[in-house]
Amino acid sequence: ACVAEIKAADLVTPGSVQLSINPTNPPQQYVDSDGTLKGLNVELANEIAPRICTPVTLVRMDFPGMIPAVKAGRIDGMNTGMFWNEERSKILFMVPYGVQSLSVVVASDKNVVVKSAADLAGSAVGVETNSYQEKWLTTYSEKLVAEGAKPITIRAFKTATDVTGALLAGQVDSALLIDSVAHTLVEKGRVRESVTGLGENRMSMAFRNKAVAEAVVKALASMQEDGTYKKLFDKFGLRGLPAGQVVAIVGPGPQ
Amino acid sequence: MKTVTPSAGRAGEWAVRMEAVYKRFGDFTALREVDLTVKKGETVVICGPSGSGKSTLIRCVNGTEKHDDGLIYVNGIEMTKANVDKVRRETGMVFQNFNLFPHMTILENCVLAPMSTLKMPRKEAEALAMALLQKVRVEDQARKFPSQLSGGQQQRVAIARALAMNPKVMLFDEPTSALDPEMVKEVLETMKSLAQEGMTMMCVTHEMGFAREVSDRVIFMNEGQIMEIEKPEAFFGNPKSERAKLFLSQIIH
Amino acid sequence: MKTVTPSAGRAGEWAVRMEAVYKRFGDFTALREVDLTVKKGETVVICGPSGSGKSTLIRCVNGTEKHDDGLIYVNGIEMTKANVDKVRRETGMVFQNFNLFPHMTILENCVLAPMSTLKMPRKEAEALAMALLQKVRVEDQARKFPSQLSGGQQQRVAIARALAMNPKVMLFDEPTSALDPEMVKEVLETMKSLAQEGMTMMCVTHEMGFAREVSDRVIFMNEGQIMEIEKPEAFFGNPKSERAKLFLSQIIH
Amino acid sequence: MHYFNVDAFIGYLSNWFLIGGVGVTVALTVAGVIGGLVLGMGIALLKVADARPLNWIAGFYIWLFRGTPLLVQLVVIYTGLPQLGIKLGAVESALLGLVLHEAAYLAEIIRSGFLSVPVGQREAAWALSLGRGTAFWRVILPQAFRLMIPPLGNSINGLLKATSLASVISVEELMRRSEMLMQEQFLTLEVYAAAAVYYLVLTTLWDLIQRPLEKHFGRSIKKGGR
Amino acid sequence: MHYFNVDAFIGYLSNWFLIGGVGVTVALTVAGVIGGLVLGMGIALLKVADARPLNWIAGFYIWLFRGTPLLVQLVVIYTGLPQLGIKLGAVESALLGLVLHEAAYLAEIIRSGFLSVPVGQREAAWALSLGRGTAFWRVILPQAFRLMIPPLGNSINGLLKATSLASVISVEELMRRSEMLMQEQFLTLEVYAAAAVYYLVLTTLWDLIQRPLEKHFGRSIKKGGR
Ligand SMILES: Nc1ncnc2c1ncn2[C@@H]1O[C@H](COP(=O)(O)OP(=O)(O)OP(=O)(O)O)[C@@H](O)[C@H]1O
Ligand SMILES: Nc1ncnc2c1ncn2[C@@H]1O[C@H](COP(=O)(O)OP(=O)(O)OP(=O)(O)O)[C@@H](O)[C@H]1O
Ligand SMILES: [Mg+2]
Ligand SMILES: [Mg+2]
Repeated sequence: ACVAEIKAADLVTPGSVQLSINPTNPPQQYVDSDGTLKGLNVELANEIAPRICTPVTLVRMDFPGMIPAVKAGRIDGMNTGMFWNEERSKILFMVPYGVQSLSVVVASDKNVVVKSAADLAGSAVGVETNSYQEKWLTTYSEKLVAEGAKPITIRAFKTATDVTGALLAGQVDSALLIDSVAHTLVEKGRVRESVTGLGENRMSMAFRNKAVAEAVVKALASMQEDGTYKKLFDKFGLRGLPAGQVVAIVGPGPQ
Repeated sequence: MKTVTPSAGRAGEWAVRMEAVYKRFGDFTALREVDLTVKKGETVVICGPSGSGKSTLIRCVNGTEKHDDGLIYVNGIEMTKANVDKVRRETGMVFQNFNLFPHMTILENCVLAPMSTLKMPRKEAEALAMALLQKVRVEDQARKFPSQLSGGQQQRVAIARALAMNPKVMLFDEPTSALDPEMVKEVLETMKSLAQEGMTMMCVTHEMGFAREVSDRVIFMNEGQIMEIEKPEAFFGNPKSERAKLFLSQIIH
Repeated sequence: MKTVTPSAGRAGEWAVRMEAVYKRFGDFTALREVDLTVKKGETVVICGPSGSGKSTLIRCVNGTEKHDDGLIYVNGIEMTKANVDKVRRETGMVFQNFNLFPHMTILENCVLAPMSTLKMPRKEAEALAMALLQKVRVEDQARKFPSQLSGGQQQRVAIARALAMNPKVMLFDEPTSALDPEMVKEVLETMKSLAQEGMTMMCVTHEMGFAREVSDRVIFMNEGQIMEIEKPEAFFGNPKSERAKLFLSQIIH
Repeated sequence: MHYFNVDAFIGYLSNWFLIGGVGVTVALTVAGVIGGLVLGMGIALLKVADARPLNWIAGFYIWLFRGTPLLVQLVVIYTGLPQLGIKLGAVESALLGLVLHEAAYLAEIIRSGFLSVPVGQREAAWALSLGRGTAFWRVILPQAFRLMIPPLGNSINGLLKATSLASVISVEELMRRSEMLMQEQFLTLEVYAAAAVYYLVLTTLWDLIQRPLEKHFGRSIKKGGR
Repeated sequence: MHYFNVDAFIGYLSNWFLIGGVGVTVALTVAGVIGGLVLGMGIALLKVADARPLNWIAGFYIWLFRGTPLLVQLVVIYTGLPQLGIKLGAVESALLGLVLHEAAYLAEIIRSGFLSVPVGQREAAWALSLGRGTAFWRVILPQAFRLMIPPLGNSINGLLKATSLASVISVEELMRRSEMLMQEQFLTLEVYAAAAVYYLVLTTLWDLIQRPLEKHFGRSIKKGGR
């Protein structure tokens, strides 16, 4: 029989691991037209649950509420495809489990030419607000300026959809999107991909309790071993950790 | 400040007694050393220039304004903080602007207080209200709203509404001065018949015809003080103070 | 409908002429076949029961209400859609509730129209206003706001404000009925002196003393019609219609 | 380029996930208004009470809850209160936040409604020996309510849209669900247009309530003139 | 776990990036109110005009712009209008959206202000041969304005927070900048608390304007009584 390793005291609500998810980011997490959760992170959670012998509940919420909710002990962690970074890893136990990079896309009916990231100098680029890509673009623009190029005009929108809307309306010249989102859009014929593979970074889950994080790490590792891990990433056209790299908590976690 | 306690023997005859009453608004003294006794069944008319304290006096009698000094008795009950509800029950008040409740029908206006305060059953309250509306001759308007009545009709409803609480003393504050001239008469007739039935009434009014015909005494006020208390013949025929002479010359064109 | 054109010879004497004037509100006929001539310098008093059309009549003269049928001339100018501004300039109006502009001082109230409509320079307008305020004896209130004045003072300001436009005909709609009794007299005095200076005046009022003393003719209206036009002695001494008799008996208590 | 996809728009108009969101929006709004009216009434009464300290308390409440964003209030209730041992679920937190916020606005509306009832009405109630409660519920409130209806309409229209902020604490109403649905097909304008239609239907429903309310409470008031 | 970091909170209170956001919020609000007042005045005038078709147009405008979310209006202006060849920048779109939206609410406030001026005032202006313009600007409006101030206060407080929706089309005001700062240290509550303080300061500033305005426009009105 299945014996749960996670003790009741380690959970916010005994009996279930509650992870927040912001389903506005296909194919990682989104809803279909019935409102049912779909995407890689959803299926990962479904796989993890039996392996830790504890049900996983996905709590759908908007991003700004998530970190306070974890800190306040309203939920056990976040499973919303958040990028790893230093600061976050000091506040939460971060578990990187996949790799994403960024792509520049342009409207398919416009003749905008972007051959490399440096071509973005002096143009208007749309990104999602408060996102890794926004931060990356800001830093990159500063770098361009330091090299004597024109700065990038960064326009940040609430969701990837809003970014796309602005792109299609001609309000920005190009958009910087997570590559999986970019691929989805390209498939739908709305945009052309111009540059890809920028700013590679690791998607992570995040937890408030170390025991929970460790249990999830173990579950992910066993998925890596039995091939479920690769199968899921392939299904959604996303990239897992490089072969041979085992899932682990990265960073010090909260003190 | 005098504090005369009414002697038990005569108190039974007094409906309203004021002893050295003062009322101040901030620095301003609206009533100054007012002494007044109204006997049961008596009708007194209060007149005087604007701002002389007529409304303030009458409002002190039912506690709408709290007097600052002196003593007020209504039917032997002293007006104190603890007694104010009791005293209110002894009095009924009719205002210049009628102050009917505009969102209720005439009948609802008249049954509200008996039902909610006296806990009278609706049927009984409605029968009483209809009887009183008949008495003031507006019974056929019972289902209408105040705004559908003429001013004179509204004021008569206000009188009926006050009577429904069976007050011992009726207070009137310029009950006819907001009325069209033609409507004044019907309200004065109603008040006259009330007086004739023995109701104790205190009436602020400039209707000198009414004062002459109906009142037992006329009180003339000026600057917060009672200047004259006279039988109407004496007051109109031969006012004592210069101020009263001037006043009478101005209001009788 | 009659369409009598005034004969040139006599038209010069007429300040206001109404010929077979009708006014309807929906189905209701507020004025019915009204014929009336007011001579220059004449003072007429209009009285009658509430709802008889007195206000409507006077409001038709300056175009506040548009009459439906018949002809109205003011100082020889026919009241038509095109002429309504011209006619308005010939008339001044004083209302029951004064209708002073509450957010302006007395002086501002009086200079607004001369300055904005007649393009009078401020200095001149102020001098004129002060002269008129002096005439109605409220010049010392010029810097105050209307709410700081007594009702009688406010009504006199309203008269001065209307006079500032130098009207040929003054219209009054119950100018004293919202006033405290003591204040009625001062307003009537002001109106009286205007009449004596030769101003043409049409006056809705129930002040029978004023009608008797000042007016040249009394007009009695009932249900939208003019029932009687008489010299005051004749009207008060011996009203012809039953309705007028009833009316007089009711307003003179 | 074919920009607005009419078929997709019509599809969204009959999408049950969105319609469920409409239900949440309506429920939050109705609860917010009713709770806000009750609490706002209390605060308005404190604000006009005869005791200075009570006035100050009410003034402070209005200043604080009207002056800070609903979003912040929601986050604090959902994640700050548990630090004090008060742990409310997402829906309860959303309701509490909406009620506290709305009450501050409604208190001002109610107060100006009270002030518009002539003092003569209070004096008449007093002179008739009506109890305080009867005077308030039967005499003052029905008259004040008549004048409160139009600003209440403004406020309800605002609240209908403000409920969308509850998505930050995981309550999914109409707007949030619209934004989620967009990700599937990236049909921004079509989804927003459908959401706008739903909101318009709700607004129109309110208008249909407001009109008879105005009529009912104004039935005894003379037309025209002043 | 150390939940509220007071030092960080104080740091955010003097953060120039946030203060810059306050500037944007204030600018959007002021522009929205002024533009909304001008346009709302026009719409209110149409709504009370003597011609039925004009009333309908105004009624439709209010229904549409009050009934749909500002968010949707902003997105449509920013990404929908370019399809019709009208391409406005983010700031211009935000301003246009805020003005159009606010005008619908303010029109209702202005209209009820107009209706509260006694007809006698209009008649007096007429009888004095005042021109239409003079009557409106010198007689009606100053009196209507007095009664419009409190609901205007409610509306401005709402707008102050509603400007945050402009972030959907990439305008960076106070709320958006707060959320950007959160990404650095994840001190959500501390940043929100600082933002709340800024909003409270702005609200208080408005109160400081509102009070003398009420006093000025009420200076000629008798105290107490009715
Ligand atoms: N609530 C109040 N606060 C301050 N002063 C008041 C108040 N009520 C009345 N006064 C003042 O007290 C004085 C007397 O007022 P009161 O209303 O009794 O006069 P009145 O004789 O009834 O006059 P009127 O004939 O105008 O009704 C007036 O000068 C008035 O301004
Ligand atoms: N705008 C209006 N719409 C409909 N009916 C009106 C209007 N104005 C006046 N009336 C009606 O026309 C009739 C005459 O009104 P008017 O105001 O001229 O009477 P009045 O003689 O001045 O009465 P009062 O003495 O009460 O002032 C009344 O029955 C009144 O109800
Ligand atoms: Mg009085
Ligand atoms: Mg009249």
